[in-house]
Amino acid sequence: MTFVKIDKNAWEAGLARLAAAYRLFGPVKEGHSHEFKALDAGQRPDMAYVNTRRSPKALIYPQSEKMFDFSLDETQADHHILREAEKDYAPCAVIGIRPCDADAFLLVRKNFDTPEYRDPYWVKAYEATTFVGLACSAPCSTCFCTTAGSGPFHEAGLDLLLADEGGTYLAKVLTPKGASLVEAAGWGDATDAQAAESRLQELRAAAEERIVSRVPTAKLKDQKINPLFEAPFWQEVAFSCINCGTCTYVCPTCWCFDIQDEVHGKEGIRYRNWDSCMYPLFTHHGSGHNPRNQKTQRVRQRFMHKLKYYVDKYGDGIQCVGCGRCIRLCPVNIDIRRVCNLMNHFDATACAIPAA
Amino acid sequence: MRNPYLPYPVRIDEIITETEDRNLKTFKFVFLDPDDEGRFAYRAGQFAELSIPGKGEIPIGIASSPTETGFVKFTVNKVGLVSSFLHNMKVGDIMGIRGPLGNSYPWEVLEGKNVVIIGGGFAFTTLRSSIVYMLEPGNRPKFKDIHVIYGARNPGMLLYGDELAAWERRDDIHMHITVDGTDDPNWKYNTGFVPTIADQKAPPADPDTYAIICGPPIMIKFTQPVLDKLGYGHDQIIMSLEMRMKCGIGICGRCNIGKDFVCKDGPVFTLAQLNDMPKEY
Amino acid sequence: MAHMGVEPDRIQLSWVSSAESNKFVEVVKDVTASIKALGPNRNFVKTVAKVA
Amino acid sequence: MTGYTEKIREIAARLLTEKTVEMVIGFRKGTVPMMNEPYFVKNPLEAANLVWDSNCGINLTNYLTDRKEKIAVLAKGCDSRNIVTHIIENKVKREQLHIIGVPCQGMIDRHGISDRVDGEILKVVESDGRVVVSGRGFEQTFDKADVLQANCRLCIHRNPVIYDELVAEPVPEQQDVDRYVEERRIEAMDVQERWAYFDELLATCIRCYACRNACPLCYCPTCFVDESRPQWVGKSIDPIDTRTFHFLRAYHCAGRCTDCGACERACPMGINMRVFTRKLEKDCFELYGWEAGMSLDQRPPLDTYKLDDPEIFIK
Repeated sequence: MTFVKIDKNAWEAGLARLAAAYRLFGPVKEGHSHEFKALDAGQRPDMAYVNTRRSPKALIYPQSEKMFDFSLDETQADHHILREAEKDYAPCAVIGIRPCDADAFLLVRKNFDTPEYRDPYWVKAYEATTFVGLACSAPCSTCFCTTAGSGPFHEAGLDLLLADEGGTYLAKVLTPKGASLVEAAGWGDATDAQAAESRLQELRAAAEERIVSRVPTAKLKDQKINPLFEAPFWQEVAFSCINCGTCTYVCPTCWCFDIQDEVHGKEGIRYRNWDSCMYPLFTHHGSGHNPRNQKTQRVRQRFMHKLKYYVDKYGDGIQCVGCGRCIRLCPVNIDIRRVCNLMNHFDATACAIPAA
Repeated sequence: MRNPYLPYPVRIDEIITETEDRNLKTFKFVFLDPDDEGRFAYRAGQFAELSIPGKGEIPIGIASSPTETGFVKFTVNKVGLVSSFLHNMKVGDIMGIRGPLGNSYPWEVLEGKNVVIIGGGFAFTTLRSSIVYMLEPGNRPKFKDIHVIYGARNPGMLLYGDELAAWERRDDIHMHITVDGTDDPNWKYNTGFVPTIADQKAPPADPDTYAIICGPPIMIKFTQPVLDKLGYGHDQIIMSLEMRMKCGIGICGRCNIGKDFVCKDGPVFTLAQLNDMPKEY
Repeated sequence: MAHMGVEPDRIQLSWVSSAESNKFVEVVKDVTASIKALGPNRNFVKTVAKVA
Repeated sequence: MTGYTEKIREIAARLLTEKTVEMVIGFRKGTVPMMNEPYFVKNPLEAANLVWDSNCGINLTNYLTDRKEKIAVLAKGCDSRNIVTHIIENKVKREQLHIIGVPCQGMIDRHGISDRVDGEILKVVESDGRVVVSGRGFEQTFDKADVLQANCRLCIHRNPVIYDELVAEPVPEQQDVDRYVEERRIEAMDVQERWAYFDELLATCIRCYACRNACPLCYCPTCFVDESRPQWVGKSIDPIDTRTFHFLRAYHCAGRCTDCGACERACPMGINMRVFTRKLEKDCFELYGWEAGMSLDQRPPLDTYKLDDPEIFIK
């Protein structure tokens, strides 16, 4: 593993060089908060940000994305036959992504890139992208990444990790993709790896110290699905929910989508949109039957998916990286940390209502 | 890897109105590119997305059998936007099919066994596929006794009438056709709900006997106790489920029951499996 | 509609009885004339969904 | 509003103990600053979890729709007007409700106040019309009047209009409020400027429908945006579709909206979609002298006809 020290004067020049080889994305201040945006020529990512309001998932997986186009004009030879939408999968680089958000892509990958089927849109966009992470030294009070399998200096999912040291960035090259990017940027000051690693660990320990939120997850995998599904706390958890899609849309690991056709004149497209398990329509059968007709069922689905079904299906940790966005943005203050706590400590035998 | 969302283009070759209420039609499709038929190799019990550009897609069980070649068949109930549009399409129209999707009935397990097929209403489509598959001369010796209990509201609502009659005439399959009620004096088969007929006609439980159930929820609800009474083990009861679907390949996230996706891990589950899953379907 | 930037003349409301055929003709003429004067609506038109 | 919490707990415990109601709907302390969570209590012992402060902005009327129990509900001025609307629209029965009126002095704009400090707010203390916010390395004091939600600043009905008992004496209503400054500013724009104004307003909308779902008026079983036969609106984040959603939703609130601010408060993107509903509110007031939800005895202007109804918009 190699380390590079990037002087902040060289940083700017490097970004300018990168712009020739990559389409660059980064955090940009928009109104009172930050969002990941394509950087225009000369525009620089605002590395002083804390975290973006929305997760960067849309960079790989846009909220609305064209899949196919088609013509219904019968004079066309290929009428009523879907054509692959033209896409640009030229190399991209996301500058300044937080480790938790980068880690989220690895979780989502388990869904989009499977042995049986590969989602070509997601996989191609992901593979075309290099992730330059910015280690997090001032986490929010709602961040609980360290107990959600990630962390402020977490490396998985990143190609390059930057730690801000005032006048310089200490950069750890994590993958060949990261190495290519460093080369393209011309950031060449290699530094003593051992010293750099111990410095990084120091910074990491300090940052982790500042994470005050924790979620207990250890017992989740041993819980049985059915008793947890029927646990008595769901009604209370779901009471305040208004079934909007905020939590799912701001979440870096929520991946569900809907497919729609739209026709104007004789030309049409098939595209997909983020969808949300909070919406009744999500599971509404054509017959009118709806297995998740009640809001309590939908709220349960979201938390069971993230904190239990995913854990069981992939033998992995929770489907959450602890970024805290859903906690900060939920209009009614439903807090995943609280729900995770309830689920983790649920004792089916203790809660069983004795027969009258 | 092929884009799993891209349907194979097909032409509608034939449309058969199956039921007297005209709400069920069978569509026979021919692949525009004959090589796609090979790519669409399927097993009885699988489904596909019928894809109509400009309208969308609907997941429908494959009604033809892998042993029938040159076409694929789907029987579609008119319920929503896409199925209603499809019902108004004509022979010769171009659309797409995407699949095959899902698991299938567990044919490796069923070989060498007695198979009891219990179906109701329009959910008989993949069961038809299974029957045709098993009756194929090359396949028939692989199975022991085959029983079919199939019911509909009245004689006019039974699917595949000609084939039912032909199967009735054979001696290598035990047919128990029933209707909920009829005023037809010439009705020569059973009258009564499927669970009742199953109680009377289904063979007793045996380690070598498997039941495949497909039908409306109310039929399933009342048939299951009958099979319990007859002593069928829950891993010998096989069911096919329905869910709202979009992608059909386990990615879009809506059709889960617990950790399993009906589209990819199902739609076929044994009752033993379903017992371990949340009751959310 | 006018408040959010659709030209006020594009949306008109008239009360015409089934007995007032002449008024109906007048209204239709007036409306078509005023819409023609405005020209095509460039804002509230979607030719293809703007998606990624 | 100090002292409200104790009184509310006392009332809730009494109502539950005496079995006057089956449940009490109020708020419990939130897990993050400036957020309390809508909460129901069925056991009198749990009444101690109820709280009240300037972070109870969510309109609790939303939680009454189509419920069948006998319910006690906390209601600010705006909430009470929405309860009236709910009763008029047959979404809940007056006999079902025990309304605990809460004279209101305005709710804190949690997004707004966060924008005015440098750093994450970890603690908020409120006393005597002042709000002290603090976080790592900073502490800042605001006049509460300066950090109110936009709708609260313009509110002229802080006291509940319908109630079975009050938590405290009525508060003085705000006087000489010019309610429609922004609407007049938009009205003065030309057509293109208005179009651009609303384009910019909605540019960040992610169509999560938090505004719709937080709104007590939006209780339709199937919203028009979710209809598929016919499909009225495209489902993507195309700007025309997004705008269609917002302005059509606003129309559905015409003559019903109490400017409770639930939509704006709920929006994760900080969009002030109240400019749509407020224009309709202004028109209803100017044309019909109507303010929504003020009385159980008055039918809304859009379902009544009067000989002297203005006709200036009919050609």
